[in-house]
Amino acid sequence: MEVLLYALLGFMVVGCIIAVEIKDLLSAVVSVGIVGICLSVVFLFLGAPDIAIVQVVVETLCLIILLRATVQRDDTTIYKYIESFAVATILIFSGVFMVLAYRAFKDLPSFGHPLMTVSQEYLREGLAKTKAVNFVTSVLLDFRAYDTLGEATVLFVSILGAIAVLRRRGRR
Amino acid sequence: MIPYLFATAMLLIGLYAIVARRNLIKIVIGVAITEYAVNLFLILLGYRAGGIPPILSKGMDLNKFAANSVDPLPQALTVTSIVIGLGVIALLVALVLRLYEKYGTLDESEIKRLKG
Amino acid sequence: MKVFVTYLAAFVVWLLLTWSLDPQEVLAGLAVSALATYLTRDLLVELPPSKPFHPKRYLWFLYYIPVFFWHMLRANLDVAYRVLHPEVPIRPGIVKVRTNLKRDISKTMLANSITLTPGTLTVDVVGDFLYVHWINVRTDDPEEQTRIIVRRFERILKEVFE
Amino acid sequence: MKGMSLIVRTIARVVTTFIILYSAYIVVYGHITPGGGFPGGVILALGIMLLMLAFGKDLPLRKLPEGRASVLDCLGALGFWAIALLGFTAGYFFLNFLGKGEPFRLVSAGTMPLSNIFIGIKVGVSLFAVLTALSVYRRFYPPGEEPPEED
Repeated sequence: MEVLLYALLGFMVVGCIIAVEIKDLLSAVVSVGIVGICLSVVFLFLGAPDIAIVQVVVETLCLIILLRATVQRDDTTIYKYIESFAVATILIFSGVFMVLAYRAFKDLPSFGHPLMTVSQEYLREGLAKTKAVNFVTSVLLDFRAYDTLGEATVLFVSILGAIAVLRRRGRR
Repeated sequence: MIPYLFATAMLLIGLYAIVARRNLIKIVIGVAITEYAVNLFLILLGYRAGGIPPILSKGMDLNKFAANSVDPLPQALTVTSIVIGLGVIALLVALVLRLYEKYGTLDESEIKRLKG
Repeated sequence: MKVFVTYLAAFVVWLLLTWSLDPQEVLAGLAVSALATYLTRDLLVELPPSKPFHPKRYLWFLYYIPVFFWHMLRANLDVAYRVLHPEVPIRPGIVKVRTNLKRDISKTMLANSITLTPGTLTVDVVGDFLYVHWINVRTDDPEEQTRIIVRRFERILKEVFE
Repeated sequence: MKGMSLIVRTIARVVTTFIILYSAYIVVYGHITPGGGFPGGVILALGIMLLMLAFGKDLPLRKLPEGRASVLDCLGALGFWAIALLGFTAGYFFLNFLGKGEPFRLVSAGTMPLSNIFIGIKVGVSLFAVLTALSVYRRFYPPGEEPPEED
């Protein structure tokens, strides 16, 4: 179980590296799709079927949108000179970030033993208070519905922005 | 601890793509990878060893369920975050298509050069 | 009529999904199936022109299933033989065969049957002609090709769908 | 986009009804089984996307014109707001004011199924809108060349 999880996570990291490094854009998009579907399997392993469903359908749509932008256009960027400044910056940042993250993870609850002070409350009293069996939905739409409203608004605005950007130079 | 480091590695790969790549589609891919890493990290934080999904099945004892279930709170917030990620990707792709129509290239440095 | 049949099929699928006969859920299923059928009402596949519910059609369909599996098994063994043979005796090519079927759904079923049989793969359907990729083109005569690829399924599908 | 071959079209005709049915199932049963408004809405958008890929962009736009799509989108958002505001009738914002019913039944958990339905409509229709925007408004022309005048 643990080994399988680690294998999937390692596979995802490899997929990410391929997606970033490969020159053919179509292959890069396909690699991102593979990473997303692996992510949905990982969610199933971690006891989150709700999120697995959302991830798998969103990944499909995301792939269609990315393919729409990619079809018949290749990565014509010439890697003649490497942008040494950007690469050096990101490498130094990665090193510092990794060290700090390692130190920070020591203070987090270790993997598999979450800190559930708030969630215990929801789990114990959620059924009596809301009568909903799916606790993810009861958190999403009852206890934390205000957050959901805000995030629905964010979705609305981002879609509106996309349509506004794509509209051809206003009305004729 | 080790799964957290995997998520961090994915985050850094996404950041690397955003900063160091010149192709706009590659930058969109970097944003997508960063989103995956953050969602994965949130779910990993809520995992309980040998836990069951936070959905009650018929005839299950509530106390036993509460002692065994994984954390529903980060899951509920991640559901919306994934869908918002889709909206953000759609917005970015719209911008990329617009830029391609205007400049005829997807290369960031070309676009900088052509801007004047 | 076709709307009603689709509605019934959607309702059966709903019952299979929920797997309960609670009156609330059955009522919701009736409403949801009506909605789904209404939204796709101009897309539905036409029923056969004459006697759509004649039991003969269903008996022919039941007969079609073992025939199809028999052909699939034979083609599987054939392709496996060709792959494992040291000389790989294949002669790939695309052939154009003619079908007598008229309706869209029966052409689709025929094309899918040909694709699901290993060794042959339908590339496109244009009018009455099917373009089939064949791993081992046995003969150059179009009549003979049509006989080998199409006739074995076409005869039964004609009874089922037309 | 011209659409695809006869095989894809016929299968799309058969399957679309059941995709819409499945998305409705995911939405309506959000409080009992895994699912909810967000994935259900995305599945609905994917069903319409299938039609768009198989038949070209005109058919989905004829079924759901842009004006009606924006009306439905706003209807979903307003419905969710209305549920939030109706909570004031009994106490505070987002109070689950309806009767709770008993668990494991379809009509239970108060306002949750209603919220799920509104979120599903909103997500599905707005993703449909952005997909049509991506496919309709853009045709690619070489730089410097003006697009031909048309509708």
